[in-house]
Amino acid sequence: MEEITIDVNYLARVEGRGALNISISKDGKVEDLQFRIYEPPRFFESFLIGRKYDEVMELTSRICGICPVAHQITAIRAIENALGIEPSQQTRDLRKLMAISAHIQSNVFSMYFLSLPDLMGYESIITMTKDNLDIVKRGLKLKKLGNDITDLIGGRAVHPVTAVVGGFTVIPSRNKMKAIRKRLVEAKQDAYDTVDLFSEVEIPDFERKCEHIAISDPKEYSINHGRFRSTEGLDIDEMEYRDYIREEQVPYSTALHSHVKNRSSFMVGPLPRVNINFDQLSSDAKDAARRSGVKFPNFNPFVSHLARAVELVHDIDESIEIIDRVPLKEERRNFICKAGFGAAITEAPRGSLYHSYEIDNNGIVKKADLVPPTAHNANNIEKDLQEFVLTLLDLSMDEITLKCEMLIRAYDPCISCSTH
Amino acid sequence: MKALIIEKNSMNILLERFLEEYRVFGPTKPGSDSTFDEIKSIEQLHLDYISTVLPPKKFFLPPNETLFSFNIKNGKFTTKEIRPDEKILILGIHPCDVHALLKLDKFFSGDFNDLYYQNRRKNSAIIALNCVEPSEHSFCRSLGTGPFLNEGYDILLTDVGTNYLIEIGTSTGKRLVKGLNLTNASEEDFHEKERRLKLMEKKFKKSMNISWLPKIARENLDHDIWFDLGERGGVAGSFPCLSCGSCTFVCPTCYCYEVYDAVDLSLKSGTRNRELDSCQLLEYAEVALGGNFRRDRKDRIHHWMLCKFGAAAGGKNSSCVGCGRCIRVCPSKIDITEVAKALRRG
Amino acid sequence: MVKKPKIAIFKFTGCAGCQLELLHLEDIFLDLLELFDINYWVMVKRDNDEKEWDISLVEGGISTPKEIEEIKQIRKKTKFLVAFGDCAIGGCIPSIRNWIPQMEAENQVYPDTSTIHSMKVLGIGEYVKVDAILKGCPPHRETIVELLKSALLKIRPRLKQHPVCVECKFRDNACLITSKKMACMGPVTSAGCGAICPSLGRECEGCFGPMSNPNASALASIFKDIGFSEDDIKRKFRKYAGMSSEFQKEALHEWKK
Amino acid sequence: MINAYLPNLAIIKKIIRETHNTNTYMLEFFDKQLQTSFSCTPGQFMMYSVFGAGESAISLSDINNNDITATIRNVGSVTNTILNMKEGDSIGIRGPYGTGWPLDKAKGKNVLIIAGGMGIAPLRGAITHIKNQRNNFGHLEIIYGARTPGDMIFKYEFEKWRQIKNSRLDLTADTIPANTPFECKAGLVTSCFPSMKTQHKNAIVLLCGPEIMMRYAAKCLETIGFKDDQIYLSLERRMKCGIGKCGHCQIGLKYVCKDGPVFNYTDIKPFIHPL
Ligand SMILES: Cc1cc2nc3c(=O)[nH]c(=O)nc-3n(C[C@H](O)[C@H](O)[C@H](O)COP(=O)(O)OP(=O)(O)OC[C@H]3O[C@@H](n4cnc5c(N)ncnc54)[C@H](O)[C@@H]3O)c2cc1C
Ligand code: SF4
Ligand code: SF4
Ligand code: SF4
Repeated sequence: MEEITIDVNYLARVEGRGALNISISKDGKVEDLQFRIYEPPRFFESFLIGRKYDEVMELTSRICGICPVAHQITAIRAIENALGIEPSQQTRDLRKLMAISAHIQSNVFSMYFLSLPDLMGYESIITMTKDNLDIVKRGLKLKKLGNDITDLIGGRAVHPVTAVVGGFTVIPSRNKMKAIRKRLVEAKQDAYDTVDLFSEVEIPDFERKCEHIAISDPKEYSINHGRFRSTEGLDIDEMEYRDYIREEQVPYSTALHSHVKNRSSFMVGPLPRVNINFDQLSSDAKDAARRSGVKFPNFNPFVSHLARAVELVHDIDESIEIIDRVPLKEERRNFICKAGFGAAITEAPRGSLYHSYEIDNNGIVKKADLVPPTAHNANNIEKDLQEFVLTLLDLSMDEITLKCEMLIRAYDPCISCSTH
Repeated sequence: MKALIIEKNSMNILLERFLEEYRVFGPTKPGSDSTFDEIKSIEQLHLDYISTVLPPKKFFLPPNETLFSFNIKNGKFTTKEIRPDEKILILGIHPCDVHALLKLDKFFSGDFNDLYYQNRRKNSAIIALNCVEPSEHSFCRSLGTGPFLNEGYDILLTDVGTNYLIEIGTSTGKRLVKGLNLTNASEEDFHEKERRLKLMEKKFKKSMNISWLPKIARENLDHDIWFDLGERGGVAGSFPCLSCGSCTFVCPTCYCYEVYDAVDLSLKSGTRNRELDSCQLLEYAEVALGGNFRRDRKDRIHHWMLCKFGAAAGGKNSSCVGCGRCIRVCPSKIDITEVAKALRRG
Repeated sequence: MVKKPKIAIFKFTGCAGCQLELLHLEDIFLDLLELFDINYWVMVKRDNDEKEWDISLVEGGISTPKEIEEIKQIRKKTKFLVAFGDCAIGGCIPSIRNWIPQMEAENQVYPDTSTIHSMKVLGIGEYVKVDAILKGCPPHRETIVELLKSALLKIRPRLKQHPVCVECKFRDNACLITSKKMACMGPVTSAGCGAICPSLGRECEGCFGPMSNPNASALASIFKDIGFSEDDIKRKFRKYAGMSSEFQKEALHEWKK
Repeated sequence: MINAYLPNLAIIKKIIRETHNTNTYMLEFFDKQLQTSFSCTPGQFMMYSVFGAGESAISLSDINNNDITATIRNVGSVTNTILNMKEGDSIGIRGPYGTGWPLDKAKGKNVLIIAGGMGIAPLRGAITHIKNQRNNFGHLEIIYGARTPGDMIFKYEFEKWRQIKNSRLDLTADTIPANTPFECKAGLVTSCFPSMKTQHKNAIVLLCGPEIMMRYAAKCLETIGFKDDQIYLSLERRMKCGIGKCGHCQIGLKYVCKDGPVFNYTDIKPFIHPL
C-alpha cells in the first residue's frame, strides 16, 4: 500500500483551533499521530493568583463561551469547599437547573451544528437548511430553550452573572419559571425525535475499551457533584483528585495530556456519564435509550451523540422536576472569608471538569489548578485515532480524513477550554 | 368643593373605584428608592414612600417609545402613527412631581404640540399626595413646589393621622369619588392638615435661594466651579462629575430625547423611536464629521445646571422642582443646592 | 436582489463566547442566512472560502507571532473589519496576565516552556486597522444584528458609547453605589448590555469596557470613599479593559500608602 | 391635531450635481394640496427623513419657484443615503422650521453676505429675495469662501449674481490647486475684507459657515466698526426633532431650531466659545 499522510491544518466544526497530522507507513503502521492543539494558552492558572475569591467564577467563566456555566459552578463550589460553605437546597437546585440548561444548549449545538452535517453528508448546518429545514429548526428551537433557561436563572446565556459564592444574587420569578416549564414539556417530543434521529444515522462501527470516568451519585444523575468514578474501579472524592489524576505536557500541543496514575488515558463526557450513571437517568430517558437499540455501557466513541440525545430527554425531565420543587424564596448569603483549599469536580457538557483553589485569609487566590474536559480527553482521542485509522485504510484519503475528523467531533472537544 | 375623609385602612375602596376605569400606578416600596409600578391590589401600594428612583415622568415621556412605523413599498413609503390611548391613573404622586408635570405640560405644547405626551396626559388622572416626611435631599419648599400642593391634581390626599383628607381638584376627581360611602371632612381635619404642613416645613435639610437663580444663570458662564465639577476636586465635598447622566434621567423635568430608526430584517419596514437622552453624555452634542459642541465634561455639567437654574427651556423660572433625586442618585455626591450656593458665594 | 455580502468569522485568543452569542440568535438565524453569505466560519463550516470578504468579524486577542501574521492576512482580504468583542478590542480577561512577567505566567502552567510562543495579549487594533468595534464580553446579540443591518443599509450603526448608568436608570434601578455602597463600574462602562448586573442585584463589573471619555479617576476616588482598598480598585480596573488607555492610569496606579 | 413628527412623502424631481459630495435636490410634496400651500422664507430649514437611517436638518437652499430646494453634502448616514438617490425617488420631509434671515429689518440697508463652504446654501434664498425685490435694498455684497474651488457650490449662479444691479461678488478659496481654470482669490474669507465695499453704516451682515469661521469673521467685522447687533448668523447644532422638544440644539437660553437657526449675534455671543 501507499504511504498515507493526513494533514488537517485546522479542524472545522469544533470549538477552538486544533489540527490533526497522521502518517502511516507502507506497511500499515501508524508512524506518527498528533492531535495538535495550537490554540494559544491564556494562562488562567497564573493570573488567577492574586485575584479575589469572589471574582473567580466571573473570571473562569471566560475560559469558555460554550460552557461558562460549568466553569462558574465548578469555581464557586471549589471556593465554597475552601471556605466551608454549605449552600442551601434551593441553591443546589437552581445551580443544577442552570447546569442542565447549559448541557441542553451545548449538547444540542454539538449534535445538530457540529456533528450532524457529517452524519447526513453536508458541509455545515447552513447547507443542510436546504433539504432539512425541519431538522435545523428543531435544533435551533432546542438550543434556544437551553439558552433561555440559562438567561432566566443566570441573567445572560454567555457568561451569566447571578451565580455567586453562597447562592444567587437574585431568584427568578415564578411566572417566568412557569413559562419555561411549559416550553420544556413541549420540547419533550423534540428530544425524542432527536434520539430517533441519532439512532437512525449511520455511525462507524468502532469500539475501543478504555477507562470511562464521570462523577456519580446514587440519588441523582450527577452534574454538579458526586464521587469521581470509573469503569475500572476508580472511586474517589473530588478533594483527592490530584492523588490519582496526572498531567503531562506533549511538545506539539498547548493542552496538557491526562492519565490515571499508573494507568493509561481515559474518556470523560456524555458517553461515560450514561455508561456509569445509566440507572439514575429518568425513566423516559432510559426507555428512549432502550428503544434506540443501542446497548449501554457502550465503548464506541461515536455513540456519544446518542448519549447526548438520551441525556437531552433526561435533562428535560429533571428540569421540570426541579422547577416543580424549588421554592424560589429570597435567601441571605452569609459567610466569612478564611484561608483554605478547596476542589470541585462537575460534569461540564463535554465531561468532567476540575477546579481547585488555595486562598489566604483575605480571600486572595494563592494557587489555582484547572483541568477542563478536553484536557482530560485529548490523550484518549489520540489513542482512539491510532486504532481507528487502521480500520480505514481501504478508503480514499478524503474519506479517511473526514472519518478521523468525525471521531474527534464525537468527543466535541472544546479547545479553548483545554488551553485555558 | 367639599372635602372628604377616608380611613387609611379603607383605601382599597378608592383603589377599587380607580381600577374600574384606569390602569393604576403607584409607589410600591417604602423609603427613598421606591418605584412607581402597576398596582392591582392594595397590598402593593406604599403611600408611605419618601421618593422614587424615576419620577412619574416615565408614564408620560417613557424612556423609550415608538413614534410611528413605516413601510417602504415600490420605492414609496407609508407611515402609521402609533397613538398612546391607555387610561392611566397615578396614585400617590408628590407635589414636586405634579409641578414637574405642569412644567412639562407647558413645554410639550406651544407652537408645536407633542401629541404623544399630550395624549398620555389627557388620558390620565392624577391622585396627588401631600408630603409629610421630606426626603433628606429635597428642597421643594424653597422653590414653591411643595411640600403641599394647590394645583394640578384631580384628587389630593393628605395624611391627617388615621385618615386621609380627600380634596377634589377637577370634575374627573369629583366623578371618581361620587357615590362612594365616605365621610365629609371637618374643620378639624383642615386644622390638622395645616398643623402638619407647619411641622413638615421645619424638617427640610436643604434649600436653594431662587431669587439668585436668574443671576447665576446669566453671570456664571466661565466660573471656576465648572472646572472643579468637571475635572478637579468637585464642589462642597463632592467628587468630580462622572458624566453618567443619572441626574438627568431621574430629574422629573428633564425631557431631552434622541430619535432613531429601527428597521427589521426585511429592510423594508421598521419604526421611528425616541429614547431619553442626556446632555451629560458626550454623544449628545455630537454632529457629523466628529464635531462636538460640548466635548468637555465641564461644559456639559455647566449646561445642565444652568438649564435647571432656568437658563434654558424652563424659561424665566427655574426648571428644577426641588425633588432632590439628582442629589440622591449622584455617585459623586454632587449637590445642586451646594453648587448654587458656591456660585453665589464666589 | 443585490449580491449578498460575504461574511467571515475568525477566532483568535479568546473563549468563543462572542461566536456563541451570534449563534444564540436562533430566532433570526435563518433570516440572517438569507441576507448574508457566511463563507468562512471554522466553528460551523467545513468548507471555508479564503478569498476575500466584505465583512470580517474577528473574535479574540492577539497573543502569538503567528496570530499577528494571520490578522494581517485577514485585514488584506477584508473590506470591513470588526473587532468582535472585548478580547479583540483589548485582550479582555486574558489580558490580566499582561501584568505578570511572561515567563512567570508560563512556568506556572507548563513544565517545558520552550514550545510556548506566547506574548502579551493585545487587541487586534494593535496590529491592523479596525473599522468597527463591538464592545462586550460578549457583545449583546442585538448589537451584532444592528451592526450587520447597518452594513447592509450602508449607514452608521447605532452602538452605544454612553455609560451603563443610562440603561440602569431606564430600568428604574436604585443606584448601587449610593444606596448599597457597592463598587459598581457602571459609571465608566459602556452601555449595551441593558444594565444586566445592577438589575439583578450585582454591581457592574465592566464587561463592556470603557465608555466614551470616562472619568475613571473620579470613580476610583468614590470607591475609596465607600471603603474599598487600593488593591480592590486596581483589580477592578485590571479586568476587562486593563490595557485600554481610558483605564490605564487606574489599572497601573500604585496608590500612595 | 396634526402630528408634528410625521414626515410627508416628497418626490425628487431633479438633481443637480454640485461637487463630488454635494448635490442640489428639487423636491415636491406628493400631496398636491401640501405643495400648493407650502411657503417658506430664506434661512428656514426642513427635516429630511430617510427611513432606516434617520432624520436630518437641511436648509432650504432657494425660494425661487414651487420647488423645495435642498443642497446636501454627504457626511453621514442620512446624507449618504440621499446622495445615492435618483430622480423620481421618494423621501420624507416636514417643515419648514425656524426663523429666516431678517429681510424685513434689512430693507433699505446695504446687505453684506458672508458665506463659508456649505454656508452659502441657506443664503442663496436671501440673495434671490434681494434680487427679486432689488429696489427695497441698498448695495449687495457677497463674499463666498470655500476650502478649494472644487468645493464651491452654485457655481452656475455666480454669473447671475454678478449681474445683479449695485452688487459685488468676491470669491476666495483657502487653497487653489495648480491649473484650476476657475477664477478666485486665495485665502480665507476674511482676506476679502480689505477690498470690501460695504461699510458698517446702515448695513446688515448675514453670515453663515463653520462656527469657527463665523466667530473669526464677526471679530474682524468688529474691528472695522460693525456692531454685534448688525450681524446675523445661522447656527448649526445637532437636531433630532426640529420643533424645539428634543433639547439637542439648545444654546444657552435658546433653541436653534425654534428661536433660530438665524440669530442676532448679541443674543448668542456669550454661548459661542471665544476664539
Ligand atoms: C439648521 C440646519 C441646517 C442645515 N442645513 C444643511 C444643508 O443645507 N446642507 C447640508 O448638507 N447640511 C445641512 N445641515 C447639516 C446636516 O443636518 C447634517 O450634516 C446632517 O444631519 C448629518 O446627518 P447624517 O445622518 O448624514 O450624519 P451622521 O453623522 O450619521 O449624523 C447622525 C445624526 O447626528 C445629527 N447630526 C449630525 N451632524 C449634524 C449637524 N451638523 N447638524 C445637526 N445635526 C447633526 C443628526 O441628528 C443626524 O441624524 C444643517 C444643519 C442644521 C442644524
Ligand atoms: S434638578 Fe434635581 S432636584 Fe431639581 S427637579 Fe431635577 S432631579 Fe429634582
Ligand atoms: S448601579 Fe451602577 S450602573 Fe446603576 S446607576 Fe449606579 S453606578 Fe450606574
Ligand atoms: S452590567 Fe456591566 S458587567 Fe454586567 S453585563 Fe453589563 S457591562 Fe457587563
